[in-house]
Amino acid sequence: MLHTVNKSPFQNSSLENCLRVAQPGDVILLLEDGVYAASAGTAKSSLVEQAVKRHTVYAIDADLKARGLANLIREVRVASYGDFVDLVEQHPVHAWL
Amino acid sequence: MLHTVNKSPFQNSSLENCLRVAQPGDVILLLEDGVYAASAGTAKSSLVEQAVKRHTVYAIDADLKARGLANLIREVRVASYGDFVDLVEQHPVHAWL
Amino acid sequence: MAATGKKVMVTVRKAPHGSIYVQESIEVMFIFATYDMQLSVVFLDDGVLALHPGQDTKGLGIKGFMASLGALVDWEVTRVYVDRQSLKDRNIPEDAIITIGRDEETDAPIRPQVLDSAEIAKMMATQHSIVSF
Amino acid sequence: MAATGKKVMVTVRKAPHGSIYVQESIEVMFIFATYDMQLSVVFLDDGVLALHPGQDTKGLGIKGFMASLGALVDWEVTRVYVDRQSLKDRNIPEDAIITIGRDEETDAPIRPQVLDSAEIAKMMATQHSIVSF
Amino acid sequence: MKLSVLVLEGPYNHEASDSAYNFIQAALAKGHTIRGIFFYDDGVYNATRLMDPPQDDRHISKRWSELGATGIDMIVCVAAAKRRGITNEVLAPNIRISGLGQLASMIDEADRLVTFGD
Amino acid sequence: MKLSVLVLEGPYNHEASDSAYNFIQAALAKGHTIRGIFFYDDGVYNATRLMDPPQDDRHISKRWSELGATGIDMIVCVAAAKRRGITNEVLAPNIRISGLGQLASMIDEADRLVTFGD
Repeated sequence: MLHTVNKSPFQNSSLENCLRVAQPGDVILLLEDGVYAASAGTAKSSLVEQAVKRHTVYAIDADLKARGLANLIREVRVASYGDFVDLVEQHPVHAWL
Repeated sequence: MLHTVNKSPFQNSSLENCLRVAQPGDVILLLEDGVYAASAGTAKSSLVEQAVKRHTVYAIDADLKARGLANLIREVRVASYGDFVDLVEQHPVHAWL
Repeated sequence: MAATGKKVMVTVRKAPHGSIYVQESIEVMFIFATYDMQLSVVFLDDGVLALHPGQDTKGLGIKGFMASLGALVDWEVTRVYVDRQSLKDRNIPEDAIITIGRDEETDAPIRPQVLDSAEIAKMMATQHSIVSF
Repeated sequence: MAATGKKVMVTVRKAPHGSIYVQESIEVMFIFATYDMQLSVVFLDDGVLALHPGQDTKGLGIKGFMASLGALVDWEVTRVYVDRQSLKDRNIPEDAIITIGRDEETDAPIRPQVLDSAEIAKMMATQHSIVSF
Repeated sequence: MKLSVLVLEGPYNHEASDSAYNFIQAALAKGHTIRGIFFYDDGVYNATRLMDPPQDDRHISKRWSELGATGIDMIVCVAAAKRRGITNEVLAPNIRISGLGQLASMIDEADRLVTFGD
Repeated sequence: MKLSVLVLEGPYNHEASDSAYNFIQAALAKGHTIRGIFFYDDGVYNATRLMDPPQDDRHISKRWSELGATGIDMIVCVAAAKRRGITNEVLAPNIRISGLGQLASMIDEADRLVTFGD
């Protein structure tokens, strides 16, 4: 199962909502404002720091660059839109809008 | 100072953001999905239960009724749109969108 | 109609009335129910607030969609689920949520079925597609 | 231009790029600066993310507004503030936020002034009007 | 009191437009004056005459046009409108397209500005 | 793989429309097929030919029209469009207005549906 999250973790609880339901082994893809959750050392970093223990967590490269995010939580994998397509091919997908 | 909050406290941190900045004596008006914060016994009731110690908290009647909310935190005052107008007349206003 | 087609789920996660998503998700349910698919609907997070009893949107000057939700079963939208924890967080008793129809034989009221999040996750993983609001 | 008119504040609370609010708030700042008002701008909550260094929106296929933010002072938008706690929560060092212009005499870079929330609240209370995004 | 109102979201999708309308009606009922209503961001979508909601629903641009007919200044931001396809071709009656400077004037000439958005 | 894409937000205001476009381009580059793109909720605003963004900005409805010209089925939901004033009068080329049943077909005839929204 692939879960996409596109909301800032500081303003919106979508990522928490997603993590409550996602099962071990499910893949999480952060995109749009969702990529702020991949940032290290923030008040919300613990969400992804915990998530990577049960999930593979990706963040869209173009969204990270647009927001100037370079200091990421180590286990987060940077993904292109092409990688996003591959993930969709491999998993059924739910968007946590 | 009048602060308006229109987001669900379960999904969005606008009310918390507002309460962090609002000064004692400031007035909080809940409208639209913001009125869910006025509901008693929820996982987010403590926000308004704490807020009423420092602020007068209003919730728009039509928004409460639309959402079926009748079991409110006791200190919350129910306001008509006319009351909203009166509050705007008495205070400068900031909308926490 | 016996649904034999693909498994399609509609998830509703937004609160009602502050935005139109719940209403337009119901329009999707009604249409999808007439197609050959195995449709299921899940209310979770703020979406469960759509099931809150006693909603009356008259004072907002809008029609609302309570009548539509109450007729889901009539429209063959029968696999309707709601997340237990989301109800609990919002202090909505499980037996207070609105009815979505009546049993054809016993006339007993039908409510969305309350599930734990693990059960919802399991259902999600078996879908062909999920439309989310 | 010596601002003598009413006190008007623009608050920016939304994250950049996921939505257009930051960009359209900057358009408001630029126009308001040409009118007779005492304009101030406050970045707080997710709005401070607009001041994050190193933003490059090329990969999204959108122009972005970094050039505009960097020219705020040139456009006479000079009272620009940012909330200390919001920066801290997002791990943005105060001396890393983007510059919004240069001092005319010393050529020193100018950054938004970091304030505590109580100072922001005090400023808010003295405004004639606040436009919020 | 003299009020100006800023609407930042489109019709139907968010309640902002309804809240603004209900607030304005209450202000008028109390004898206050509306200096102007300004539509910005997705708020510009409030101004299309082409909207055609179900018969039993409110017609949001007609409501705004009716307010405009009473002499209230109703303005859509030209820059926000251009990128979203709101042009004079589709503009509802008694609403005009103009610049953000008009919002500055609405603020300057009112006692309060109230913002409705998402 | 055969993909369908659902867009729930309007152009410029939210990134959803850009994310969907970038995702679709990547899928096409990898040789996948796009069965259809469906615009619902505020997503219907993507389809107005009247949008006129600044010259140095992307023109979102033109981009969609160009995709439509390659034969991809581009559909705007009629009910969502009607209440928001998106009619044939303003529709961009190679996009058509139809019912939610078309979304059901797009799902049925694709291997995956991907949703972009707010």
